Amino acid sequence: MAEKILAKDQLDQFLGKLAEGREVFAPQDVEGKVAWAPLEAAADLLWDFSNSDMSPKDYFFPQTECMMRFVNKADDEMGMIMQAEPELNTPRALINMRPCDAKAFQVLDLIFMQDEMTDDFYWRDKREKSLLVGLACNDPCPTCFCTSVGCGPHHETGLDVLLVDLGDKLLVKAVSDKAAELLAELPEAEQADLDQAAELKKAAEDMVEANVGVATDQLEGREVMELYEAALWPRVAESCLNCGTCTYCCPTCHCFDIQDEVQGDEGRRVRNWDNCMSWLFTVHGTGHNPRGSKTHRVRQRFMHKFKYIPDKRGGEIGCVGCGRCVQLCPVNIDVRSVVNDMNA
Amino acid sequence: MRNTYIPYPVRIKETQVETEDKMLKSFWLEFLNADDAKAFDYTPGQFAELSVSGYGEIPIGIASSPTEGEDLLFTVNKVGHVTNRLHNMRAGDVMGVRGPLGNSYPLEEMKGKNIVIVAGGFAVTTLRSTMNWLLHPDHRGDYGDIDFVYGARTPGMLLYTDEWSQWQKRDDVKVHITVDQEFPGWDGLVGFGVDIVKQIKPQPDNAVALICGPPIMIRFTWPVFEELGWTTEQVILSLENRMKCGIGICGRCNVGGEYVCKDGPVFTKAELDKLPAEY
Amino acid sequence: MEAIAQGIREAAKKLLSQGAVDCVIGFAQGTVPMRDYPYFAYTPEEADNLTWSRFCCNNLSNFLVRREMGEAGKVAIVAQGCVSRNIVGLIKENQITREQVHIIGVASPGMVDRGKVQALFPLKTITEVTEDGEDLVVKGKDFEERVPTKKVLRQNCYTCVQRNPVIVDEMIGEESEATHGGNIDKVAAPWEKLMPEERWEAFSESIKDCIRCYACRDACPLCYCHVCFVDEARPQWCGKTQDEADVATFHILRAFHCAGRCTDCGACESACPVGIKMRGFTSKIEKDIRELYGYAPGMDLEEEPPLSVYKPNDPQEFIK
Amino acid sequence: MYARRRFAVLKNLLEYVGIEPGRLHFSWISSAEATKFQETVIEVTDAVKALGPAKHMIKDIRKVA
Repeated sequence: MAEKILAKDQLDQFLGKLAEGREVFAPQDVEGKVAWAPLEAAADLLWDFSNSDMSPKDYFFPQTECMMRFVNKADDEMGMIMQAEPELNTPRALINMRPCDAKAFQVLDLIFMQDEMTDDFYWRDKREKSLLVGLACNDPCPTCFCTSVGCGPHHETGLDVLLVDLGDKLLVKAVSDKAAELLAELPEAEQADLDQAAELKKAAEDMVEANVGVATDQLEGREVMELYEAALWPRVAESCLNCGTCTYCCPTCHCFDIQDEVQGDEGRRVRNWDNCMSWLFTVHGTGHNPRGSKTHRVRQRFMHKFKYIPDKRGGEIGCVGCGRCVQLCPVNIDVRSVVNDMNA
Repeated sequence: MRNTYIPYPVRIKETQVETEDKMLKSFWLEFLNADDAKAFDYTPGQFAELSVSGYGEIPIGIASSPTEGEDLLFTVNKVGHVTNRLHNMRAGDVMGVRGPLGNSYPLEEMKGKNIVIVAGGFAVTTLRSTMNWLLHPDHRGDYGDIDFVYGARTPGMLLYTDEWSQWQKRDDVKVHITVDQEFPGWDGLVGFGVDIVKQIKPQPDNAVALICGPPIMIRFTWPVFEELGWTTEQVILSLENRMKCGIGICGRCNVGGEYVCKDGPVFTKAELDKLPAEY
Repeated sequence: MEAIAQGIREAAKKLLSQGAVDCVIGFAQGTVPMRDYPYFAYTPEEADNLTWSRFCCNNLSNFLVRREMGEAGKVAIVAQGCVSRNIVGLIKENQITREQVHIIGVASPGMVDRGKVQALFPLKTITEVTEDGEDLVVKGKDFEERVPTKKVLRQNCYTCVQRNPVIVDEMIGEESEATHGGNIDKVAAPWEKLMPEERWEAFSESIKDCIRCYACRDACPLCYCHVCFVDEARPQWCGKTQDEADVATFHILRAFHCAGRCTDCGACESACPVGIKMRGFTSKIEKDIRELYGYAPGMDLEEEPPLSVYKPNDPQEFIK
Repeated sequence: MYARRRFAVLKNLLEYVGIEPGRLHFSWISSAEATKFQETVIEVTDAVKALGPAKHMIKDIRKVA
């Protein structure tokens, strides 16, 4: 489908259509922070922002998610049988998602939906019922390094629609056919619009390229054990606090814990985000811990993203270059320097 | 699409305390729904998540063999929150099973080969399954000589006594049961499993070894095989790591890029040698 | 500031080249604005990377108990008032010995609250912040502004009562005024003036963005327990969900575990990725400890910790 | 006596964050003081009943997580 044009003053109508049968969410200014929230009006949409502080993965993989329930009564044995939580009622639209975050969902699809047995019901349900409308980055931050990990400021992977901000109007590009109906009545873009978008794309890519990036070209060829035993890890781990900040703000981190909770007659099985930085994450019932040191745990996160996932998932890197961990790490462990050291 | 996090409901048919310290208890489980029993199509070496509502799930190797019918056997060591509760459950109670999970022993590739099985302690569970499979009349002819070496600390700590006693009576399998020290009333072999392997000197030609036991046993057993000329491709091990999802997503059983729950738990020693020893 | 940094580098080089210590724990310049990071110098050459600024927001004494490399050896550590008070605390709690640490003392200039600086430039990307005298020069893609540093310090730094180290092996630069002039008792326990219902609202509002990454705990030199109560599995004291009750349990209990030990160093707030101000509730505990038992943590090596002793006349009107 | 100090701090903290006064009680009762134990239990349960159901720190797992 050819690119379309959506004037910003027509946005309320467009959002009205988008909201038919859907809940609409977007990054907004929430008490000075950029956070994803339900969208009330087009006026609440942000156009000049870098990205949301936290990744939108919570919409597909909530930090706490009830998976199933049961009746907790000793005399009701059939009640003890687990029943799945209902599926998502109302489909969703996530608008103004940055391309790096959308790319992250495509990476996570490879992990959550692998085959018949490994097909995460909860993830798939929300993924299939969500429409992702992206907003290309025209002004990337100094911590962005998407172009060095197979993504980019105008990247389309994982999105259904990509918007490019052309000032008072948006260039609208259908990426999947999921939104065809929504876009059908929009006017087609002029060549000048396409040229402007192409210039913006080039400029944004150049900006990211000028930032510090990561080099990963040597990683595929190296044996796991060579990277694992590299000298850099104890030094990287030294200042690490082993907190979960990097993993929880990360759009591709996806580790979780499953627990049962009971309260009177009610019982549920619930999953919560967990992270490989935690000592508790891997410790066995016997007390033995396969990743017993801080060094083990820090190494796991980088190896997982830059060696294990690519080796296992056809070269796909487990990082999209959003830079959140670089900005938020309390001790400034910079993924870019770590990976460049791995690759050196 | 099936929600693979939901356990199949099962009923505990029979339980049996297996060891003198009462820490190991076996559970025979029957499916409440016939369709679930059919869907639970497993191969020796696989495991399942046993689910006790309100307590959680634990990954346990399947000790029964599909050749024994639809009921499942699990032998559970009492170490944590879920297993403590499970030990207090009785025949007739309803619980859940989720699986089958993980890969299995390479029974196809093992066809036509001699097989050496070395089991230590309660790691014998999935090897019981394997033995039942191999010795079944439909399968026995597919495999060469079978040596089964099984050691425990004391006679009272040996699992599945009734079964291996039957195997001992057969002439198509050599069964070597050993305990760590002399014991009053024990007239069988004495010594560690590795000592028995030294004595029987299994030959590497056209052979495969399945070794399951505590890490220390594996560490001492491999050099004996190496000495006898075995390669790391011929030695097959089964790992245990902490798990939650059981289907290769949640991340805690990662060993290098491999998920013990999905890509394992069965690996050749050659495969493990290329991975960090995070198990 | 640069003179102090130079002094630290020289002291570190001397210690390392003499073999007096295995490692010097200080700060190096970070890769993002206003985030200098804990740095471990093992050689005189590495000591060149050490720096000192108003962006040194981690409490380095934390690493005396969290390090994995060369744990046995003697280390030098750069310490201002609060950090030295935590070193005293760690010695008193038998986590380290005085002989294991060589303290390179500095007076605290007061550290910058990144959140406050960002709040002055809503939604803008700050690309560089440098110190220039009493100002910060804040640069973005399309702006450059001067901000008086004293307007954007961390709240705890305004009310600091001990800017100079309490124990020291060598001092770099001059001692400063003992305090920053603020009065902690005027700002501590800000919700005391509220009604009970409003208090819960204030508390609950303050922790609503928590993602339970535990950076506050992990950045804290008091939180050295091998297994934190929140990680205990048997019994599990605290639920793992994002339910307010679980999140509140974590914050209340962690704060309580720090009672009589917290030096108000502000490392928890600086580490928090979502900007939670834990001092809203931790300051209440420290205020009580001061008022009820006349104790300020980490001020000297001899005084008994307040919750490990008692006096016959301790307040007890709540006991029936 | 150590508990007295710790309890004082905890009680103040809980009330400070908005848990109603009266939910937390502390008494010294020796094993020989059965009557005092009984009276105290009655007093505490009455006091808590009078306050009604707790409003805070209550997790409801029926809520959609």
